[in-house]
Amino acid sequence: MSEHIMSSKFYYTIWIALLCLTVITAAVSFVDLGPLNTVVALVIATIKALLVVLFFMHVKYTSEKLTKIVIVSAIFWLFLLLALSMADYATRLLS
Amino acid sequence: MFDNFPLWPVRASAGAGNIDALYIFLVALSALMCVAIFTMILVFATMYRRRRGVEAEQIEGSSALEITWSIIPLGIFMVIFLWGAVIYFHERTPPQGASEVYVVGKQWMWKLQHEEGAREINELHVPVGRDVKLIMTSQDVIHSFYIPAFRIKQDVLPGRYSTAWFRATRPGVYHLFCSQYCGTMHSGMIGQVVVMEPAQYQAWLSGGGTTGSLAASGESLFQQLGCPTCHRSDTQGRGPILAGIFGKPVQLEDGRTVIADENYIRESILSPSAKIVSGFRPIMPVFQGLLGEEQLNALVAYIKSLSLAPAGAAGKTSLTPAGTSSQNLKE
Amino acid sequence: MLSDSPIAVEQHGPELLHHFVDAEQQRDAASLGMWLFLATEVMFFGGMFCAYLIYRYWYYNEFAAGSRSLDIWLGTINTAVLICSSLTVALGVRAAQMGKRKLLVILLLLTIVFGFAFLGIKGIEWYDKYKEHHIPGNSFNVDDLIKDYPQIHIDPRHEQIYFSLYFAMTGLHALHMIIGVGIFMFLTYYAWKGRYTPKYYTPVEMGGLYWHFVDIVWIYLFPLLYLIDRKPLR
Amino acid sequence: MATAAITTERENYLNKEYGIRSWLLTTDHKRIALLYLASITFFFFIGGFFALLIRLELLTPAGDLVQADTYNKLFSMHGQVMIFFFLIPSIPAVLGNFLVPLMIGAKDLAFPRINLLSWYLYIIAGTIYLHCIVTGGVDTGWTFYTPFSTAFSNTRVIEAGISIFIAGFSSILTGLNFVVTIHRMRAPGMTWSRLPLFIWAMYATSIIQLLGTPVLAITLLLVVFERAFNLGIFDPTRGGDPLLFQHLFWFYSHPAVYIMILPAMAVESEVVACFTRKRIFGYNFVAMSSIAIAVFGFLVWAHHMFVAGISLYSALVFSILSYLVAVPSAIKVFNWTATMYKGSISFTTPMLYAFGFIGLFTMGGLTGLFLACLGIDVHVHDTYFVIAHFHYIMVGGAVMGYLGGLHFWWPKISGRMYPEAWGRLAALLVFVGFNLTFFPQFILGYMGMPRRYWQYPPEFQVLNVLSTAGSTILAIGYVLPMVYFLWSMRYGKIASDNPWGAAGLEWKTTSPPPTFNFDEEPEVTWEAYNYEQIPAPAEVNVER
Repeated sequence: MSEHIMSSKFYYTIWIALLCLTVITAAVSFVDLGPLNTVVALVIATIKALLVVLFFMHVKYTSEKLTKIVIVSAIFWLFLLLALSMADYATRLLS
Repeated sequence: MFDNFPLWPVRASAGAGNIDALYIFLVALSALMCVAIFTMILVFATMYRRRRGVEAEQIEGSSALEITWSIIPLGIFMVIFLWGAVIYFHERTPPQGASEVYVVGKQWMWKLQHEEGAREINELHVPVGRDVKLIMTSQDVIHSFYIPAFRIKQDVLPGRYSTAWFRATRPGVYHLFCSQYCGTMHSGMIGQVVVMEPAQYQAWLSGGGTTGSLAASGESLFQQLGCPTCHRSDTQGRGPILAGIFGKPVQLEDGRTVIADENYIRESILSPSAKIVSGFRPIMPVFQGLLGEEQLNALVAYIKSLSLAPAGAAGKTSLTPAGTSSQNLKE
Repeated sequence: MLSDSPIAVEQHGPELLHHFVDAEQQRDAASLGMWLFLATEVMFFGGMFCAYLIYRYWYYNEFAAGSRSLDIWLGTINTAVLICSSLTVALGVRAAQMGKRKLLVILLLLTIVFGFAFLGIKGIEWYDKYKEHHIPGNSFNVDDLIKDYPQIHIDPRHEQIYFSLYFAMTGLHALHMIIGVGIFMFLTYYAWKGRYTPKYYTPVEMGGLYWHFVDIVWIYLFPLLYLIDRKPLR
Repeated sequence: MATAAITTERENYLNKEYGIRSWLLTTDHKRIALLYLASITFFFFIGGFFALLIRLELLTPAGDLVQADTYNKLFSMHGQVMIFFFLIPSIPAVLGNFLVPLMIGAKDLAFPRINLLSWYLYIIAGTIYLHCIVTGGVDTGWTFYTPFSTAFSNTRVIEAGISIFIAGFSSILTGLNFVVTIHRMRAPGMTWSRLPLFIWAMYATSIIQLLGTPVLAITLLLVVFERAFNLGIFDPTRGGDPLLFQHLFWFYSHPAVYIMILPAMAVESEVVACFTRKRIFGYNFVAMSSIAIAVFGFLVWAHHMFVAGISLYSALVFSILSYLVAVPSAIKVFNWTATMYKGSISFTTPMLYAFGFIGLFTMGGLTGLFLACLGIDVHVHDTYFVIAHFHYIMVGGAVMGYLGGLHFWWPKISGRMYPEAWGRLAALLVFVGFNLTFFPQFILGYMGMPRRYWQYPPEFQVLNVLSTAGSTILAIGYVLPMVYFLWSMRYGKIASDNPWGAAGLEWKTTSPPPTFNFDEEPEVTWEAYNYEQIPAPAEVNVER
């Protein structure tokens, strides 16, 4: 997949970014942002996950489209599970 | 036709006819489809059976045909969906002012209590022509309350209420089944529904030595548990005023608004902290584990009765047929 | 358990297996297989995320209180430990690509050390929960939480659901870590024997994908379990 | 096993090596297919035995043959054995395993050792399940509904749960292997539009196995945790939602129905093409409908829960989505029927099964419309109507497809022909027996007889007697093929490489194929189902 080899400096940069994001997400949780707390936590987690997937797992540099399709489908199916279950739970109080 | 070989279930409720009509429509449609497809297969199989020297004719397919036989079925399906949805909506929406029967399922029997106070086990007596709303819960596993003659079925869940309703139209004795597998004697969890003429029903009702209405026993329980200390009828109480809340929207502490239905009242007794009413402190004790399902039903019935008569006249017996009591509800 | 299988196929035959046309086909097959396996893993954890979502929506107070009772320091340190291990894995794959055998072995060993560190810290956290009687079951007791957070109204029954999910999710994640450590021990052994070359390092790459995936699961578990509500109580 | 039976001189996968070890340690996809064939047949007869006992108990209204809890175990284990140990692996693990590499011109599946591992996982799961059966069984129904399974049943739920968990992994690995193989191992010239429809359907099946099965795995694991470690995720006394289990369970178990029926559709496309000697009408639509079924199949699960207490609004959503999945199924039936138009049809055993399949699947599919319809479902849910519906799909569809496929490829698998006359007789018996068993159950269901009843009101008896009578005919219909298949391995007529004159790469190699499938790597230069280029075989023509 990853035909060209990345410099180790590049990996260290990603690593520092991940550590910083970890500290930020832990620190932000002590600040009262109302419902935004959850949003911020999930956004940071998603950024971190993206960093890992794209750079550590080399998805950014792969020429193989199929890998990306597999990832997107997995996320889409997870979304189906969560969304369609919540379709029941979120509307129960209405009926 | 034959007594021991019936082919069609008795029709004994107001809603059953609609369901039968849709069912007959679907049977006819299916039969038509089957006949069409099977005839085609039979005709092709005979006309084009293998013969020496006759080759098959290669046909690629036809997009026009494919689209036709996708769109037309989809259209028919949408008709079926809408028809079924309308019936379902009707089945899931109990009419205002229906008289209420509380049902508790347990392994392996049905315990029922009328709002007038009469208790029954594995039997339900109802008069012809009255809307009856079933408020059901289970003490253990999931059961399902099923009366084929009325074409109604509803799973009965532990930990919450589910509801169903019917209006019986034909006197007689009908099956009551548990249709959700619930353990060893699942098939023994059956009973009967006795539909009577209103006069007979009144006689039956007064024949049983009941101890007053369900709401009345709820009221005495309410006193016993000391609820009135906080839930007073004036605004000085530490708990919300209960009179008139049933069926009304309630503003919660966290900003949400919920309708105070049976499940809300139930949850607020068992686990008061789950939904705190705006302006109150979460100080009410938890009653989970302290109340049996039937006691809980009585309390719920009592609190609901407070919304029927503003003066808090507990023990109101509602024997009036459907329609008249709905005016009370509207206040 | 099964996750190591795409690797296992090739551990026994570093050369081209008979049924593949060429090395590239073999490598592409392994890579696709691993990604598909990770997709199934997403759904495996997805079932628990679904339960989590629903109960958090229902019992927010109890989830918030349970979250406060976890040690945020240990949680953050553990997240950092896993991120470090992901770095060593990424560098390890790079070392394999460049054919640096010694560096590869060292990085793989470091990953294993980080793996054990994570599991150790997790063990300490669980032991604390055991001492506090926060493990669901007959001796479950959250009177301490009710006392500590008088502002939050806690129903002990619902608190048990939070802790049930906490143990199920972190437990299955830890199981994946243990499997990962096992895989990396294999990889280290073969790396030390010099089996992986710049031409053939698919097992290292596949093991790395698995390890990164387990890392990502934790990246989500950390905010979802530890950071639900930490803002100052009113 | 067929080790000793083959006398052809040419070396093939059967006579290359002999002895137990050569079978148990094989990585040859064809041998693994035979291992699966033997093991699922074993479980099929166990499940069938339970079914017969169930039918015998229901001969009379009173519960008189077995005790109530025995009866509950019988239907629970009948369901679990048939679904997890027979239907899910049936066509994919036997015919799929055998045919996927052959049809795309590969030497083997992409991961032969994982393929063997999945068989071993299946065997481990099966052994645990057998242990569960002999030490007391399980009485939760195949659905494991909580809180009955977690807090009330006192049978061996943990064991059954773990066993099915492991079987699930076996199924996942098979699916994974197929997807990778189909993507990566196709012979030169075998483009996606030249793939046999069997491969398309198998690909769709594998997608479901990959994305659905893990959800069942985690759900059962949580049930096991709840029983073993007292976790409380589904426990209503701790505020857990009893419906959450059902959501997670049906997220897998509805698509699982398509794991069982899509492969049968796969077989049908091949058989119908061969015995009408035609390209399948609307190849693209049939191929895409498989994928559409796999995707839409995931959107409809809560139609199993219309009366379970889900919200009114989500019931509406799931009902309308359920109709979407009916469209691609209908497309397939129409296309098979259209394929027969101006064909050259011969009535061999596989084709008889195909006719049976189309008929029974049509009826099963149409009654599915009843169940997706909200108003009707309230009445017929959890009654014998549901039982009849899914047996029309699962037995009338999937098992007919499996048996048809087994007859169709038997010459390729064993190198021998099965006795055609007996084959036709068995197909007829299965069809008649099946309809007699299950058609009365539609009427019973609308009458209101609930499922899983050990005793029932006497007015249901006549229909139940009909059903039991049918089940004995069905049983004979199933035993017959087993007998003559075994017989044919030694005494059957030697099969030529392509006895049906069928298109497809698998018929271009020898019968049985050599270990690496093709003597030289095939290169595909023709479209799928090029029947105009293949002469019809003489013997199929004249045989009467």
